[in-house]
Amino acid sequence: MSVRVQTGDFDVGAEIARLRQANPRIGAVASFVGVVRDLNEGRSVAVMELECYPGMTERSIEKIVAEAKSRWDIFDALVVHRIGTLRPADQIVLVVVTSAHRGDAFAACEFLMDYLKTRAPFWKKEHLPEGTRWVDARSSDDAAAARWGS
Amino acid sequence: MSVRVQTGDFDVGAEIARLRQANPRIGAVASFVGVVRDLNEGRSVAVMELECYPGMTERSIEKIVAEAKSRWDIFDALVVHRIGTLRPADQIVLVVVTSAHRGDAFAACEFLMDYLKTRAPFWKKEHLPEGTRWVDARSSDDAAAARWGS
Amino acid sequence: MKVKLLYFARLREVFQRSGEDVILPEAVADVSALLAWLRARGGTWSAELAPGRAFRVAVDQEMADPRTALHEDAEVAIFPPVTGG
Amino acid sequence: MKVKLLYFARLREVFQRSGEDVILPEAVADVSALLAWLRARGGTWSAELAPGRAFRVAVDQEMADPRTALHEDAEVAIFPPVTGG
Repeated sequence: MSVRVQTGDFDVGAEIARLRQANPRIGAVASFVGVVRDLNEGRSVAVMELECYPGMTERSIEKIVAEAKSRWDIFDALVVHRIGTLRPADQIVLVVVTSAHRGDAFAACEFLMDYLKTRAPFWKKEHLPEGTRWVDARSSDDAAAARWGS
Repeated sequence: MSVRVQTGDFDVGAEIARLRQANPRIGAVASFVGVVRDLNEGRSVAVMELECYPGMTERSIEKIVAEAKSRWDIFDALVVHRIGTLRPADQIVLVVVTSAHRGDAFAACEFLMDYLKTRAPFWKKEHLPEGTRWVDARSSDDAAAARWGS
Repeated sequence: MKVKLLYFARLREVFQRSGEDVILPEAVADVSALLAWLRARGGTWSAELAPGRAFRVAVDQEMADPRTALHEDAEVAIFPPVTGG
Repeated sequence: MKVKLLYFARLREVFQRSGEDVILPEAVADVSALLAWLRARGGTWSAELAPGRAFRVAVDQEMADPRTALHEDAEVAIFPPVTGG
């Protein structure tokens, strides 16, 4: 398991290669990259800032990964989440899950993303043309997390 | 849309970057890499050969991608599938789907993989210690495709 | 009627050919009749293409069924069930 | 009892501090009492931490509820609902 919260960017190909390394039983690698869009709820976004709770954020993600491992037959999972100032088209988050079979890899990857978007301690501030605003929690993300029945 | 069937390997990071290029509305990139395992149904696999039906294979995948685009709100999809001689840990298949939101990206990516594993014209031959064998169609993959109700 | 036949995977190996151009008698106008015509070759042809054996047929790169019609220069492929990547 | 308070995101900005070390009266032994103690500061404190406002509390980096007990050197964080990445 590997969880990192960092200001710097990440290299998807290199991260996948590292997670796959030296496990010949891996048959499936599901991954997800979240990207800053230039629009959010119809508003033009130039810059956003992501804040975390250092320590608790990492610990909460590690617990989520452990839960994914208990729910699905997966080998390993990687979560890299950026904080700090991000601009449209910047990568925000990477989740990679390895498994013998694709079903478990996809399910665990989507489960981790749903939790990251709804439960992990991150707060987002958007810089809009008329000023900055802290983003409110979104009910559609709560619904996505609720699917997993926790 | 981009569909390629090729003998050479692919670079996951470069393919994702190319698909994301110049679309600032992308918020979600779901991807899947299929890898040759050293075991299949408990048997040790040294080498496998993948055969396609040149022309029909590409066309059938293009139709599947078009169907995914009609079912989910996605921007684009890339499918790269290798043929020829492959060894354990080699990459076999890459599917990348871009969307504004993660739910559509995940669903379309998994849908495409299920079809690739069950409907697309590929045939697999395994080299086992005691000789070669053509792999039989697997009922578990049929069940995965059946979920999509086609 | 002239059609191009293609064989893939295990059937390519068993029939010892990847394809052939054949001239069909006038009565052979659909997939069902083509399969009967091929079975009449005997040997592996009648064994592999016997009713109940698992194989698929595509005409012009579209999946076909026994009633699918053939036409001049059709591309008819016969192959085992696909096994994916 | 000495505890470390941390504030994140909008609450960090409104309270104009990212954290503080406070000495609590003996009667302030759980999260509910701590919130009442902070509200007594008045101004933005009573406004932002009023019952019904959307904020969360963690004690020692675990999500807490009003009855969660405090202890010497506890790390208590108060923050808005998370908004993800």
